[in-house]
Amino acid sequence: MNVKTAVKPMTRLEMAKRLADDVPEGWYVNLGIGAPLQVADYVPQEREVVFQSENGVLGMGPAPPPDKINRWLINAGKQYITLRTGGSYMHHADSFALIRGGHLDLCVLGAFQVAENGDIANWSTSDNESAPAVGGAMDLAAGARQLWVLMDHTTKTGESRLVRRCTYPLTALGVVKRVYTNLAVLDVTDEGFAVREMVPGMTLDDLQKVTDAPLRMAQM
Amino acid sequence: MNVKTAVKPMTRLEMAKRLADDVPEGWYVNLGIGAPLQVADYVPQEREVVFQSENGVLGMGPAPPPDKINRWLINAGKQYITLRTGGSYMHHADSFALIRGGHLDLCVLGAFQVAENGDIANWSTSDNESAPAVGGAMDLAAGARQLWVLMDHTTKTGESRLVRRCTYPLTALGVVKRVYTNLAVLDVTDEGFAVREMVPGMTLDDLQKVTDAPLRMAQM
Amino acid sequence: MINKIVQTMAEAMAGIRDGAVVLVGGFGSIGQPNALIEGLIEQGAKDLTVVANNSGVGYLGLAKLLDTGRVRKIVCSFPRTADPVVFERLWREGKIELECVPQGTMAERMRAAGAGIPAFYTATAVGTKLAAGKEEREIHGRKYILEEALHGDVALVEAWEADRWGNLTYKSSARNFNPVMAAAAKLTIVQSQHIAELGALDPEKIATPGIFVDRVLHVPYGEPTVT
Amino acid sequence: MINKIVQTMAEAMAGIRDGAVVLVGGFGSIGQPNALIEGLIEQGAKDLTVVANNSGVGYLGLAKLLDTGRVRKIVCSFPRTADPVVFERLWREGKIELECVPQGTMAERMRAAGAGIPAFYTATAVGTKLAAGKEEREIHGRKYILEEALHGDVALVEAWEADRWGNLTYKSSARNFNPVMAAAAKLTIVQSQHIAELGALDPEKIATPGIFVDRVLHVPYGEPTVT
Repeated sequence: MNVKTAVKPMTRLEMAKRLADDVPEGWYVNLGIGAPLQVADYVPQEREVVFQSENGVLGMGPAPPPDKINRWLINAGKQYITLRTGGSYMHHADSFALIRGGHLDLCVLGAFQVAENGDIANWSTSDNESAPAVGGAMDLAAGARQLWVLMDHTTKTGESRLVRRCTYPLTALGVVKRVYTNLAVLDVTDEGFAVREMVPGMTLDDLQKVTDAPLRMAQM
Repeated sequence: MNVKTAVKPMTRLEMAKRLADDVPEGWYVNLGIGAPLQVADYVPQEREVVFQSENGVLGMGPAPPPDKINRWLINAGKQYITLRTGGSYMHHADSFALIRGGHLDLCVLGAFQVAENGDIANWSTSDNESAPAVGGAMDLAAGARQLWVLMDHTTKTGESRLVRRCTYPLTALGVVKRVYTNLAVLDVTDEGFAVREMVPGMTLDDLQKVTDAPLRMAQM
Repeated sequence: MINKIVQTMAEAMAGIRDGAVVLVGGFGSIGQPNALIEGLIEQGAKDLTVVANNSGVGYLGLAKLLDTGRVRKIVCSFPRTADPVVFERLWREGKIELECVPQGTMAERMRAAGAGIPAFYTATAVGTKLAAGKEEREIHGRKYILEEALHGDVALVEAWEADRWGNLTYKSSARNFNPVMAAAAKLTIVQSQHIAELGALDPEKIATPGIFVDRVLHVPYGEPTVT
Repeated sequence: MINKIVQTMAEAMAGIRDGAVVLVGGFGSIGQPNALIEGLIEQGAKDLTVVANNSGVGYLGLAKLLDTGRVRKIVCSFPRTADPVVFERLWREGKIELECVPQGTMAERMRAAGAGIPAFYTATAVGTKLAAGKEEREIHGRKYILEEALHGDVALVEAWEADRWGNLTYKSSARNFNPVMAAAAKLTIVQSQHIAELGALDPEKIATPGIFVDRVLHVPYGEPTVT
């Protein structure tokens, strides 16, 4: 990464915690499989946020202790979970009706790329790989009231994931509202990416150097 | 009625009983409000037929005794009913999904007119009456696997209700499979009405005299 | 703490605007949220569009709302119930617009609104006068018409039990349009016969999850009467 | 007396034809009717199209069925689960056709099949390569694509409790695709962990009413394992 050494990128868990801080009480939230699922661990129980798992669980709670597993209760990542007090079950068509009908306040997904026009590419890195597998990503991206993306700012080889236009196959068009990376928090606005905050010691110029799309500071 | 006096038309209850005899065990059946609802009274309890009421009741049972009324349990005719053992409740969209998705073996409706091509007119007698009110008739007529009609053979003024083409506003096109009147039981075939049976003493010629549409005997 | 339970009718009705599309649960009087309808009359919003299966009986509930003259249009499948005196008068006088919709199409249009489906094809009403002006299309050899989603600004819902998250159960056939409407409106207001502790409702039995509910008012109304 | 309970796997599988479209419940292995899949392998129908959310894990269940070479095509949202060895091999060798469908679109297409809706519009997948060849239409200013109903000849369903009318309940997240598929197929076959007396299931809690079910086989399979 071409960032000066004084700057310390956030870890995955720090990123999840940073995003969790912005989720207000009372929101209904779907967390994509992988890193986004960890956001739930950083929302304190007393701040009631209702997490949905698209396989028909509304009110997903944390993993059970090993001796208290309900083997019929998993999340979309196929991990054992619990049902929080007040939670409920529904079938897949009802579950996705909820997602597609705009009832989720927020969905958090990982991504390969986010474009400055809000496009997201998160399900396929090429057109010639192994069999295509989209899961619920397109439904979530198109259906939630707002979509936040949690991802590293660059690829392992240093290429920017915040781009002018996505080069990977698209998941949905113009839907991303905010991006939480290991270097910054950015809004997607009508004028492109607007930086809300950066990790300590980082300047806008530094951030621009590792970002393909043009950046500006957000009007807060 | 222009039928010779030796012929005794069936009463409403006799018609309901006649139709009930043709409903086999295991069928899922919706009975339209009015006369069709009486069909249920003539299906013996030991012949298990599952009656649906489109307001979300599958497994409708008979009226309760006055001291055992559940005031939240009515049928589509807004009469108190019971739930039969094995019955269940659902909401209106699920109830009509069941109807519209072709899951009912049979729907029985009353009608003003049935045409020899299977068209049915049962919801409105003119285009200039009081406010139009269709209820679930169009959903039932278009959605059930088969539609039987229970109605008098003629109007009070002697006009045939079995017609070449309906003159009243249509409920659905080409859907009626059988008609039970106070004079006869008729199939609707690709070649028009075919008489399955007539009340005792009635001849095909007699029946034709009170029927607008051409009749022939059914090949049984 | 999420707490959707409100203490007063005024809180329940806050923010309903003139011109709103109001979905009203119930099939006849069963499952019809009469207290909330009274509250809406009190609240005073006008120029309303009401979506309900029936158009009110006598001078109570929905009929009383119509009688205020604040309903511009009603969308329903069966405006003729036992005694639709108020509706019939307004309709004959040309003071209310009626959109007569097949009952299943009405339910499905609201289900579509809740499910993010802007339009769907259906065989119901094909070839009838209720298909007038609608797009017809043949799909795999059968004719269908296109129907659009029916969204509400507000839904008034009657439930049997509710908890502070807004999870609802219904009683017997009083379920009817209520769960469908709860999911189809921007603002869903519930009157509930009982209030349950969070966690007291069986998660397998909740018919409307709280995500579709904004406000719950405890209205122990006793037994309904069929009208 | 209506009695949908069958005593043998052979009765349960009777009449499944070559070329059938088979809907298979479950999300991963939870709610997946493994005994019925084994029964289908035994029964021998071939040239099948399988609709399921995933494409099987290791060499068990769905993967074992694929491994017989009797599945011509699979319709699913996520063929890549933990260990999709069989599917990946068949796919790379061009021996199986894959229709990759967004999970919600897949569920909604089957719901449409059960509800008599031949086609509907959705915002999901608009502008993506999964919209290739689909009709696009702007409705009230937003773009949608047209999706068709997805019907099954057969549905294989796993339930928690069943009675002789075919009423079903499910356990926790094992509900998933099962009720949707039960309503979308011509012939719905259920394996149930428990058999209940008629009337023992709460009428407010039945998740699949018997009208959607043809045959029930009692399979007390114990606890599933996540795969």
